Amino acid sequence: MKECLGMLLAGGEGKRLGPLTSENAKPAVPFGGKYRIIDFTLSNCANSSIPTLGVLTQYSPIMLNRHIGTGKPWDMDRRDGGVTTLSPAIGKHGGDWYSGTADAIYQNIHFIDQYNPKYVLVISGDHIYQMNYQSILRQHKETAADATISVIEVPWDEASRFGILNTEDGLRIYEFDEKPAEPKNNLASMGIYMFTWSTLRKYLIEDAENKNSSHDFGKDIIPAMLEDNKPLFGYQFDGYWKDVGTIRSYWEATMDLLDENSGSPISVAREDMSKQIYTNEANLPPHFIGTSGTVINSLINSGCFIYGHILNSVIFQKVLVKKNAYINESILHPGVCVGEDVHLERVIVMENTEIADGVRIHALEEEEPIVINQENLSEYVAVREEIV
Amino acid sequence: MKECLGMLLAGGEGKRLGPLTSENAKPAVPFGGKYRIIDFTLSNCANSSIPTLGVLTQYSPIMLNRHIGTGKPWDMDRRDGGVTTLSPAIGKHGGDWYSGTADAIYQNIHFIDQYNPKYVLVISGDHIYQMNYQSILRQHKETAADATISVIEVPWDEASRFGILNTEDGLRIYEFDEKPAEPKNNLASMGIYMFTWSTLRKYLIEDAENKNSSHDFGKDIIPAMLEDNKPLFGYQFDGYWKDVGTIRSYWEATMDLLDENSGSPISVAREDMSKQIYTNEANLPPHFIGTSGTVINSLINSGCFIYGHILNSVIFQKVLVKKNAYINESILHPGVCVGEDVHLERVIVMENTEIADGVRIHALEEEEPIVINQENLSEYVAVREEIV
Amino acid sequence: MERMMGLINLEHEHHVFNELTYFRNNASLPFAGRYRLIDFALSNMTNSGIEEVAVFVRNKYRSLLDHLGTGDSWDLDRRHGGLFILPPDWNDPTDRSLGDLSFFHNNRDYFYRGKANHVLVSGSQFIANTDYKDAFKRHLIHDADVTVIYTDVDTIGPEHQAYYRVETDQDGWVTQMTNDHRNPNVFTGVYIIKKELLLDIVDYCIAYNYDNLFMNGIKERLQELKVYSYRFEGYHAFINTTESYYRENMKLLQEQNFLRLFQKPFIRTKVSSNPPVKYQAQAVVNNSIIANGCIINGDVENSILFRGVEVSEHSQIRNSIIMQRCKIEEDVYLENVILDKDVHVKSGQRIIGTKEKPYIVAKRQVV
Amino acid sequence: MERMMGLINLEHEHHVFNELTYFRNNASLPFAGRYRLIDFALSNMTNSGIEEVAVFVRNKYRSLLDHLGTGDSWDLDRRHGGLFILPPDWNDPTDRSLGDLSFFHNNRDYFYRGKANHVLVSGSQFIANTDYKDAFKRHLIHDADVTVIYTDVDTIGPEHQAYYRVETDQDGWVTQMTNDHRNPNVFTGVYIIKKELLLDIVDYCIAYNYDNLFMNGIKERLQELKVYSYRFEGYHAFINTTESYYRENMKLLQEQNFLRLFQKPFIRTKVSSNPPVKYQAQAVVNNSIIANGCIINGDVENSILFRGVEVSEHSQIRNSIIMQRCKIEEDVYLENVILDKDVHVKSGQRIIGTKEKPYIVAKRQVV
Repeated sequence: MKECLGMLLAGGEGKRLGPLTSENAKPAVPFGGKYRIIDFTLSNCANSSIPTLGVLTQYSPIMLNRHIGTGKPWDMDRRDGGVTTLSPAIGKHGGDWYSGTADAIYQNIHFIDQYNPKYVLVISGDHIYQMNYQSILRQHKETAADATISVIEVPWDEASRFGILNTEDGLRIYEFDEKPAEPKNNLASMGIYMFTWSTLRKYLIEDAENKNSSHDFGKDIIPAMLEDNKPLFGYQFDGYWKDVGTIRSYWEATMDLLDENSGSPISVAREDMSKQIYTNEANLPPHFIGTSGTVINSLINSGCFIYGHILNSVIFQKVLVKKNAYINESILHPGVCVGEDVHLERVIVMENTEIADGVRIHALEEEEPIVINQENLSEYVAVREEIV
Repeated sequence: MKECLGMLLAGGEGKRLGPLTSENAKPAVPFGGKYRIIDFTLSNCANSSIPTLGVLTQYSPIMLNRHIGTGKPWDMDRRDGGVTTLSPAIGKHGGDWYSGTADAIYQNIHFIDQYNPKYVLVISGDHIYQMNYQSILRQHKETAADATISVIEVPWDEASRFGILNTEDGLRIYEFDEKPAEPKNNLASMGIYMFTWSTLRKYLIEDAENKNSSHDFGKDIIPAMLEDNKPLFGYQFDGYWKDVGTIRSYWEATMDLLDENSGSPISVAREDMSKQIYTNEANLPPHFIGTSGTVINSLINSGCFIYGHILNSVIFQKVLVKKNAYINESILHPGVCVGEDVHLERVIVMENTEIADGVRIHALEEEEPIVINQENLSEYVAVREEIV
Repeated sequence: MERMMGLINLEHEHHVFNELTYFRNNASLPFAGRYRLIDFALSNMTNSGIEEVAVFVRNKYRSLLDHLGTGDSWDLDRRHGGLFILPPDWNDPTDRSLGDLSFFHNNRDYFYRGKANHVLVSGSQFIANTDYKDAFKRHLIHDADVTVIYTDVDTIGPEHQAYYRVETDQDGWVTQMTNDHRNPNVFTGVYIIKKELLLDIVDYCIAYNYDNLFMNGIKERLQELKVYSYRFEGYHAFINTTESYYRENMKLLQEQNFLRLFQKPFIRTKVSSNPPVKYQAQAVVNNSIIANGCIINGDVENSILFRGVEVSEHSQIRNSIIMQRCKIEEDVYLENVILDKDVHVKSGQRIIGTKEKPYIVAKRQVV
Repeated sequence: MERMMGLINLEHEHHVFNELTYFRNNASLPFAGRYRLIDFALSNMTNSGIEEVAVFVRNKYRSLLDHLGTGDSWDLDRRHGGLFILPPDWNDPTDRSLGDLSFFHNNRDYFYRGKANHVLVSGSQFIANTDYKDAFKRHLIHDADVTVIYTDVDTIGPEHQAYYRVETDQDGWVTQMTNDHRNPNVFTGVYIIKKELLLDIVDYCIAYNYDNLFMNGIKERLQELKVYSYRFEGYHAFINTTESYYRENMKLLQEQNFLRLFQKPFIRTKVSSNPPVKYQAQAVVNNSIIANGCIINGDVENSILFRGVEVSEHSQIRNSIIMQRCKIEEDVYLENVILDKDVHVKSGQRIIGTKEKPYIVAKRQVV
């Protein structure tokens, strides 16, 4: 028996991330100079002693599966438990793709039951934050809740963009308001749920039989529980939390890493051994800064060769930046090669893209940062030449 | 780059195994007192230094996934490569279930390509045999074949039950005859294929576009290659090989294990370190034979307590056989509990079944062995009482 | 979160095993058909939720290294925590520490590195199948400095002599630890201690030139420390002489003892790929413990056969312990015998020892 | 199938590292920003397809044990094969073996156990990034008893003195191994040998009371054995003195050298969870090798920074090697300095060594 089992929803397609997710599941998108988005949640599980975890995949999972591998970087290559990737499968009654977050868990009831857990933690793999899930579990047990939902205060004027939890004293939830036009509260759901498994199991089965349901936790399961007056509580989180669901927010969250006062995970991990971030790391040599290279206010990973100028940027492993190149407020994914005299500003360059000498690409301050890969590179280069 | 990658088809439903596969994929059915059917193929891969293996699952894969785990028992928990279970996934063009053996490989072309192998070994996880796949690879390279198919001589009068390969001198294949009414040859395909990946890749893509194809290696891919006059060769195997696709053949293959002259894998493994069989072993205490127990010509695994009489039987782990019970020519799966004075003959008892004191179940010599589980047990007990 | 780390301290363990420990440490002595003594201490730790275990060992540790491997059989092949075998390898010329203090002093890093704030210390000779979760809970509730685990033995044997007896007040606080032969409350060698305190005691012992952390640092300072007691109830054995080794193996042939020792949680040991036992046509096996990989065609009674033993036809084995991969040819008679690993007994041999002093054949002999 | 097993033999390695090896074996000396010397020999073996490696080590092996762990960073955490660190632990009173023969003699089991029929033997002081697949192929084609790997050095330095020079006939068979200072064909300490022959040579050396397997068993018997030569071409270093250690580190700051050493296949080392390097607003870094986990706000030139080093503002580091987790406060000036792990340099310090004799600060000092 495991006290608490984790279920990580990593099936999202992440359409708003554009080219970043055209061949790759959102949780597998590179983030933070060294990591993939899902590493932050996986590391939270490792740091919270949640050693048994199901990762639900369905969209382009090859990269994700390879990244997770046996789970070793997170010490989840366990004999009993550890990490298991769960794709949809054919059972006795034929096969079904996951049709919603609740359905994804429903289809894996057998998986969960074999560990006979008392509590199930449902999280998703597409946010950047550091949380010790033992804290939410502790509150969940203390309040004898059936569900505990992690919430964060958002600015009032943004509240209508979120799922808002309306609570009584003691954070007991009486209403879940999905993107309310006139929010009564500014506590937004972070999509992190701690459930008492026996209760959740019952609601999942009922929900699966309901043909009108969209099989979603926020839209169906939580409202059904509230209707039955079950004890549901909010768990207030006040650390750094960032959705990276759009190109702009992805870029902003990256820039946060360069600001030591933002409270973003990398600075925290340096100071606090219990908040390390683990990833499936390539075993690369340290990076090399040549005589012509300069680097200011930036993060650079191993395996790079830097001969140009890097400012306010995040550089992943195995990047080559040649002489007189000038990179500002940009993100270079693994294996990118930047030619001589290239200028990039507010640009995200995807894995293994080679940028020829002299190319200049700028996104303006008010524009969305530009995402470049080998395929669309020629469009931007052409644009530049026209301007010239 | 990997020279040779293995793809193990473990998606079969195994309908002819009746209750044995009602909740379990055929490759995960227990076999040989300690193993599951797939262990024999996995161990072949381990013993043949094929360290990178994709296991294609789709039907009830939970038990199979848990059994394979990180791949540690087969030393396949590698950083680069190792074993990966592959379930169908949603890609850019929406999701598809595997519709045939060739389709299953086709859908995983990306997985294979990432290792850039020169050769791909395609095997299935539902036969009992020991083969060093390096031998078939060596022949494949020597003959510069595009495909090499392992064949075994079968009795002429049974040949029409098999896929028969008609060959010229030097085992070059000119025709594949699926269950021929009048066989020209007695070389049956064992369903073990070594392909040159660049060739197979091309045929898989063509086959996938062919709406009339059943997407099967034997029915579509091999005939298409033969039509183009590609060099295809048979690889002659003369060891022990047994299909365990029906209850009768499953039972017979088990009884073979008790015959030291049958050449069946367990006797071979005892003598030959390079033919060990590995499994995901529970760490159980040795078994205990009580003062009232007798055991003759049988296999007994660890964790058992034997107080009754065992003859010509195979007993899996954690079985309890009480006093005066009499078990002959039977197979007791893990966790079975046999009451006092029970008589079983030619019976297969499924996992964790508890048989009450005094129950007697016999299958006659000419009958198919009876498969018992907790659900159908009452039928047989009722039958017995009616007879009484 | 309150957590324990584990320490198996083999220093200061008294044992008289003669032939059986010429080439191996006492902790790697084979037991009960497929185990080594250390498996019990180690499994009890992992079953208590401990994720990092150190082993202090001075010599003959090669078979131990081999047995423990990467720690994967105990799920201790971890990137954080895991298993640390710490033989002596000290190069500080200013180091003045003695006895087991040398191990503690030279391995401070191990204690600092982990997240745990309590240490569960154990030897290898107290055999039981348990976890120490309840003991740890009481240790925390009572805010004890140290909690010593003791057990109440029915008959005091020579194997208990080396262990202190525990005297407590009515609330369970330890008042004295003695050698009183009439006191059946025998200390098991297992105790839980606050990590910070442990390191303080190390400094204290080194400062005063002491050489035994438990004796000098805890037992002799019971008045200064808050030492609580926890009574272990359940099947157990103390094994530190050949006589107790043989007797405790034989005791397991009484079914209820075997059941009590091997009920869940299971003791883990190194896994192997041995096939199930093959009983052949002439096998007659009675009241015995048989490990995988054996092939039996003879007559085995009241005996323990380790992995991969072969017994040929017309051979009889009585009240004996036959270790891994021994080969018994035809027409052999063995009674009250211990065969160490890889012994080959030739056809027609007859060996009979006594119950009190079984006949021992050393590793790899051909007899 | 013809296969190799690996052996890293640290016995008989000559080295003069002084402070740097007080607490660690020479094989665990940090190198090139994140490696230890042994990583090169070990990675070259696994890159050659070797799945089992033994390490013969006599003392100060604690940091080595720690660095190698379960072997998982080299994919050597295997149930079959894997990594075996074999410190001396011998208890056979009849054993008369000397020098490295003691290791060979007492670890015969290791050689018998594996499937390989050839052994690749290496020390830790020859640094290169290569695999020995081609050497092995030629070893097999020529059916050599032994194949010694040598390299042609440009300038003979003191670090090459300890290695034999190889003389061959025109077909590549070794005719002599000498100490001839003018011969630039330096033996790398790496050789491939038939396993059965190796074990024969062990017996021969023990019978004649020899204490050095290679010297007595191979080099002195070139006429009796078929010893082939294989010339290694590529970037390499021999490191066995503080001077060569410093010089070879500094050489890597020439980009083409760094590239030649670290092109594929990659050398593997223990992985850590250090985040990428943070360059702050006042960072000025020039021609340097910087490992993950560093935070830099000062001026670094021609230097190598290991993992987790902090350099504060207005500090300057020139031609220096700064090992793991050193902390450099503000206004520090370091030139031609080697700081061992965990050194803390206080604000305002100024330390200057020479290129020939860099100033070394031992582990954990505060200066």
